[in-house]
Amino acid sequence: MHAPDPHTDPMLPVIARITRRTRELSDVVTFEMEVEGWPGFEPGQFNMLAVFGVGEIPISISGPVSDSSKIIHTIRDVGPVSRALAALEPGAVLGLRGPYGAPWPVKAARGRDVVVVAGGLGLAPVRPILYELMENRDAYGKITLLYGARSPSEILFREELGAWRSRLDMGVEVTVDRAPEDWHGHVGVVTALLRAADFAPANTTAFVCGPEIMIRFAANGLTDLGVAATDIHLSMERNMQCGIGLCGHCQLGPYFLCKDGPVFDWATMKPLMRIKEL
Amino acid sequence: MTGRPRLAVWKFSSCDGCQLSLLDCEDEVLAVAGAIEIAYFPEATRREDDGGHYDISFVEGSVTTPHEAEAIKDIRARSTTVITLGACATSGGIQALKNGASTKDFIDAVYAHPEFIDTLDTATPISDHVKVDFELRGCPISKTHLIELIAATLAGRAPQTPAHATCIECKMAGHVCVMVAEGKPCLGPVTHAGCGALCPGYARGCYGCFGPKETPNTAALSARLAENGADRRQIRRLYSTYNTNAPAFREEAKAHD
Amino acid sequence: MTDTTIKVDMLARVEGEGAFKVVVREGKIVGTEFRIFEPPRFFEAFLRGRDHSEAPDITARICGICPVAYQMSSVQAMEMALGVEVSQPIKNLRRLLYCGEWIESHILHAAMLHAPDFLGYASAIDMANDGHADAVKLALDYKKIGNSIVTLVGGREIHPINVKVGGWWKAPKKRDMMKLREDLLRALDMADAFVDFTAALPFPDKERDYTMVCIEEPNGRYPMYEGTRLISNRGMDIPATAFNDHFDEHHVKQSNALQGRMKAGGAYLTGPLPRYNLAYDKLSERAKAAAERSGLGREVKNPYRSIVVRAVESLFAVEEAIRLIEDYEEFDPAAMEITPRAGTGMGASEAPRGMLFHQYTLEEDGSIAKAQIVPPTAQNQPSIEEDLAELIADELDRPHDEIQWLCEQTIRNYDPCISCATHFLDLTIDRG
Amino acid sequence: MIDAQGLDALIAALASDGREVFGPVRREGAVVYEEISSSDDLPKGWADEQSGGHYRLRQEGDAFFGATLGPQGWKRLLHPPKQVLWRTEGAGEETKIIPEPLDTTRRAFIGARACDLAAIAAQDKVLTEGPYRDPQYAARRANLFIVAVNCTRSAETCFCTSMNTGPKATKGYDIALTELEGGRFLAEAASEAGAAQLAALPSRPATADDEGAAAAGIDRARDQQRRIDTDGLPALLKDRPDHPRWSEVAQRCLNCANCTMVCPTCFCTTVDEVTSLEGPETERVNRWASCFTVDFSHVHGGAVRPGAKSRYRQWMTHKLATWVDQFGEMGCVGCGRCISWCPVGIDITEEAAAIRKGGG
Ligand SMILES: Cc1cc2nc3c(=O)[nH]c(=O)nc-3n(C[C@H](O)[C@H](O)[C@H](O)COP(=O)(O)OP(=O)(O)OC[C@H]3O[C@@H](n4cnc5c(N)ncnc54)[C@H](O)[C@@H]3O)c2cc1C
Ligand code: SF4
Ligand code: SF4
Ligand code: SF4
Repeated sequence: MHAPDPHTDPMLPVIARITRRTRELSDVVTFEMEVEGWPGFEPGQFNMLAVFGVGEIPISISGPVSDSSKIIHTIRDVGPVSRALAALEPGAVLGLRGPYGAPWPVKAARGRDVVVVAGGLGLAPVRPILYELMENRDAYGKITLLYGARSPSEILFREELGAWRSRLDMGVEVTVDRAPEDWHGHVGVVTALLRAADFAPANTTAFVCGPEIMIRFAANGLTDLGVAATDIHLSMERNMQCGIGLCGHCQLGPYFLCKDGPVFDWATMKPLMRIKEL
Repeated sequence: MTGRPRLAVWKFSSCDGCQLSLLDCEDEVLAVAGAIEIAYFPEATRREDDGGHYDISFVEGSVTTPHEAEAIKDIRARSTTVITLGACATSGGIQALKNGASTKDFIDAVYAHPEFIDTLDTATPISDHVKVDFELRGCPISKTHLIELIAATLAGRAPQTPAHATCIECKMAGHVCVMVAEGKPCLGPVTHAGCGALCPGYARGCYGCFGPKETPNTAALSARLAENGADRRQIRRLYSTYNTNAPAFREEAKAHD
Repeated sequence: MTDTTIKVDMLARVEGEGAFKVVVREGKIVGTEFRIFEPPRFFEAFLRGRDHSEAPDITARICGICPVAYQMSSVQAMEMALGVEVSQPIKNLRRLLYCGEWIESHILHAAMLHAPDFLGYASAIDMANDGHADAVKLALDYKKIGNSIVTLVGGREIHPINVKVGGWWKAPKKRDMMKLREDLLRALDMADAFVDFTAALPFPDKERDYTMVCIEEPNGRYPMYEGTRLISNRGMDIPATAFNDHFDEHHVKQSNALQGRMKAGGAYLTGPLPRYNLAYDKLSERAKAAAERSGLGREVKNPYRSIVVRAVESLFAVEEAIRLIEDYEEFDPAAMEITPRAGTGMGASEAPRGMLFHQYTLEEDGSIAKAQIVPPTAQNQPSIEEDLAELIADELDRPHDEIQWLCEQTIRNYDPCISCATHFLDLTIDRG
Repeated sequence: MIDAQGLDALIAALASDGREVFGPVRREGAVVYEEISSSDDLPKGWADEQSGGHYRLRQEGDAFFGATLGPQGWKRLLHPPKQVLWRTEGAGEETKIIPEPLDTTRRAFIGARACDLAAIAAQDKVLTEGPYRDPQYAARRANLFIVAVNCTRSAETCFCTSMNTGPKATKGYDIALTELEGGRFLAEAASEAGAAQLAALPSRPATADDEGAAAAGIDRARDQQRRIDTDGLPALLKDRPDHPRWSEVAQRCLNCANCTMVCPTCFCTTVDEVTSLEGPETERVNRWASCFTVDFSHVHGGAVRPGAKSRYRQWMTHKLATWVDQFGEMGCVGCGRCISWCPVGIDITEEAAAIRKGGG
């Protein structure tokens, strides 16, 4: 784990070099980078990535924890910085700070059933969980991945999803909000898939990542099925300027999402997410 | 945009001050000319509009004549990015004071042969006529903003022209609040930042030349101005200057008719 | 080319929008038309009902090139109407602000807008890219120093915020003024070099016998800020308050600007040439030396040499600014007390491009009942049309684009400020 | 006990120790903290008059430190409105990151009040005591010498007593002065550096009378203050996010952010990218931010707190409630600046009381 060195400047990035870039969707790319002295990370953590001359933004790490030779990020182009990031080609350099944030408590779920619910680009931050689950398959109980995308053309990591789906040791269901004629899968919100999923609620740990509205529905659905609120973990997003609790932007109630989160359990978030514009 | 982007500078009804700001960037103007192709800028060059496409069009001034209302459509059609410069282009400018008044009375007041004058009844912002990609505030715009806008556009980042109150710049500059410490009326709390809080730095209240900020609470400010002794007419005048046609200011002036 | 129209629909390198047309029939110019299509902006109308205190900021918006001139004429008019005599330190600081605008505006015009005419470039940027980079950089640095006066004293270059009826909002710090003085001392050599740059330009050898008008200051100084009298080279010498008895504004069809004429008949010229010819003695020794070095002589009737006069006036303004700064002491309060009252007052000052006259009538509560603003370019319009007729007449066998270029250059002699004039420019030569 | 000469000797000693010495100075009708060179720069004979949205200086008495708090605390010196974080040189794959040299200027503050000390301590916690720290702030703090002044007069807007932060300085200073009549000061050292400085000054021992006068002055200041009832306040504020008072205050609030700018504990910042037209060099610059702006909570798709109500609620709840969760104490030190310098005089103590009262 990355131990902060009080003698160095936490706002100072190191240079990272892009080694590979894959286009996932029309507006989403995944790239791999190298960084000297990378300390490794835990699932759910994020980096602050800086495109020089454009800006710096938080981006979750979407690769496997076990391979610390490369750092993988999946980025959707939504605004100036993410656009500039998504446009970087292999060989390009950028600034990196991290990893930061409280991780998904994956290892704590060993011996239990695991449900992963992801919506849209939310699949990227939970992918490290899935790698851990599969690398240590025997350590976990039943594993379910429920994924919702807006439309079939917006399904992220399509090939990987297919591979996971063909495994016999995990349940993978994919649904879309809107479907063309040739779609034969589920249509509708991802939470609708919860009921049919196979897990033992009392012994289940859930990981939820996606738009806030989806998080709310999924968490409520899971509690309705009997999963304890403290066993439901979710990842939150707020504006972040520093990623380390100094800038103040990411506060939600008493929490700094960057350093206290971004991963929280539902017992903690539910009362806060109920308050409008908190 | 490959190569140097082509820039055009267009003028509508205005005082020329905002486009002059570009020539007032003495330290940067040659660098600007190096980084972008100044293809059309009649105030600075004899080169004529070649009728072609421009990557960036800077538009100064408001629409006050039928001819202008037509011209802006053509400019939009020939520009990738339309950026308005200053209060005239962004809210109508000082000449929008004629909105609501009788144009005929105005013409009669100034010209001996009113029949020679061709003008619309209103002075309106560019965005009333065509889609605008970015608006730079101020009467006049700030040079720093202009250079920031050009640098940001070239770098592909968002320009830092925050929409918050002038008060933030005022406090950052270390000025003492003229409203609190001297009781002077100041529009800083409802005015878009950008000038660096010039007026309070010169011991006067902000007169709102950058127009309304995000979520301006003009009613609450007016109530305070009244408590400090401003009468209705003064309050109306305060809001009725260079951004008189910006909705938040217009409504607040109207509430003090 | 006996019948033709030389016409420019959008005159470049001037402030504002204008056009011109020269109509030639049987090899003779039969008509010139200098058109201002800059849309009308009705300042005089919407000043009615505003408070007297608002005039300097509102009228500044008539023109982004010479806002200081508007502020200087309006504050003086208001102070006269309100019966307030401002203190000498207040006046000195105003003259200093004006020096800043003269330098900034003169150099902008001379180097960036007018010099390319003489050297055959479309713009100063082309000039800079084609071997004249040093001259352009010099001009930019020099202009910047002018702007820094306006910025310190006025708060910002365009539409300064520190000018107030009765004085100032805040007197600048002596410490900051002394820093500015360092810049100005550096500017002296730039100023001389700039005079020499303009003097070396090729000038058409043409003269006209203009009626020249400028203000006269009560303190015997070179005309700039405080016009108490108006004088001409034809012997006119009247109190400025009598402006309307001697001058008239006409509305002509081709223009959204009113045209100024002498009531006694005829066009007149205002601006650098009149000031230089009528107040040569009041220039500083260094400015006179520079004028002499550049072969200007005691009298200048060649309008194309106005560019040199601008350079000389700018040098003068640098020296004047240094003098004013050296004499400067901080003062507090920064403005005189004002008590609203009914009254009429006028202010005449010299904008870089010529005389600017303001007159206001105030109601008892200090609000404006009537406003009259006569900007320099409006006054010069008839003269511009006459120049086009007279100065081009013997050039009509030249190729069309050369004539057109010369016409434009001729108009730019005036540093015409069209935004001001609308309350101006497009060339058409109509040869039938 | 020291007198004005002693004070001048202290200022001179601190300056000759290589420090920039800052103290209260009268400028533009208020007291601001600027560099001083002697006690002549201090606002001797001036006192302040403060209430909601109102501040005036008037001539009164002959005390050097008669005027209490000015608009901005010491924050602008320790946590400045703008600072460069780092820059880059070179372009593309050759880009190099250049750290900004640490600000190791040695400074001395003269005239920090007890609430100011508490505010500095609060920012110390936020900026230096978490897992990550702001090295520039830490460097400035490490090189700081503080001469506190105990308040013997409070502004009507002060409520440090309620917040347990004053009016007497108890920690976080090197020397504390209590001004007595006739330009005399009871001086106490609380650090080795402070003791060393004091020992070198022309002084005489304090008498019981002096000490009694100092204590009486501090008591007087305590009595002149307003109060805020902090009992159970954090839980109460967090429990009432829908209290009608929030909407009511939003009607009056200009969301101009003055309160956050003047608040000595508010620490939020935004980071900007600065590029030029001339070359590829870039700069990361950090500037004061405020939760009263829409941009503050911007995420792709819109702001989290678009409404003025939620922005005011965020600020006040943070100051008086969630700060306790985060840092074990309230984020308000009771200086009252946000009350005086709010252009419309919104009063945090009054708002807190209104929410406590319930209703709706
Ligand atoms: C912990 C965390 C992990 C994230 N992981 C990913 C990821 O793996 N992939 C991905 O594509 N996106 C991720 N995001 C969202 C991503 O940070 C935003 O899309 C990005 O900041 C948008 O910046 P922009 O300049 O492109 O767009 P704009 O919307 O113009 O944003 C302007 C500025 O606002 C701030 N901002 C805007 N949106 C957000 C946001 N959602 N979160 C934080 N700050 C924001 C940033 O400072 C940004 O520079 C994550 C966000 C957080 C907080
Ligand atoms: S002077 Fe005006 S801009 Fe400055 S803080 Fe006060 S109200 Fe705001
Ligand atoms: S303080 Fe207000 S009026 Fe003054 S320059 Fe700034 S925005 Fe304009
Ligand atoms: S919240 Fe107000 S009273 Fe409390 S420390 Fe901040 S400015 Fe002072």
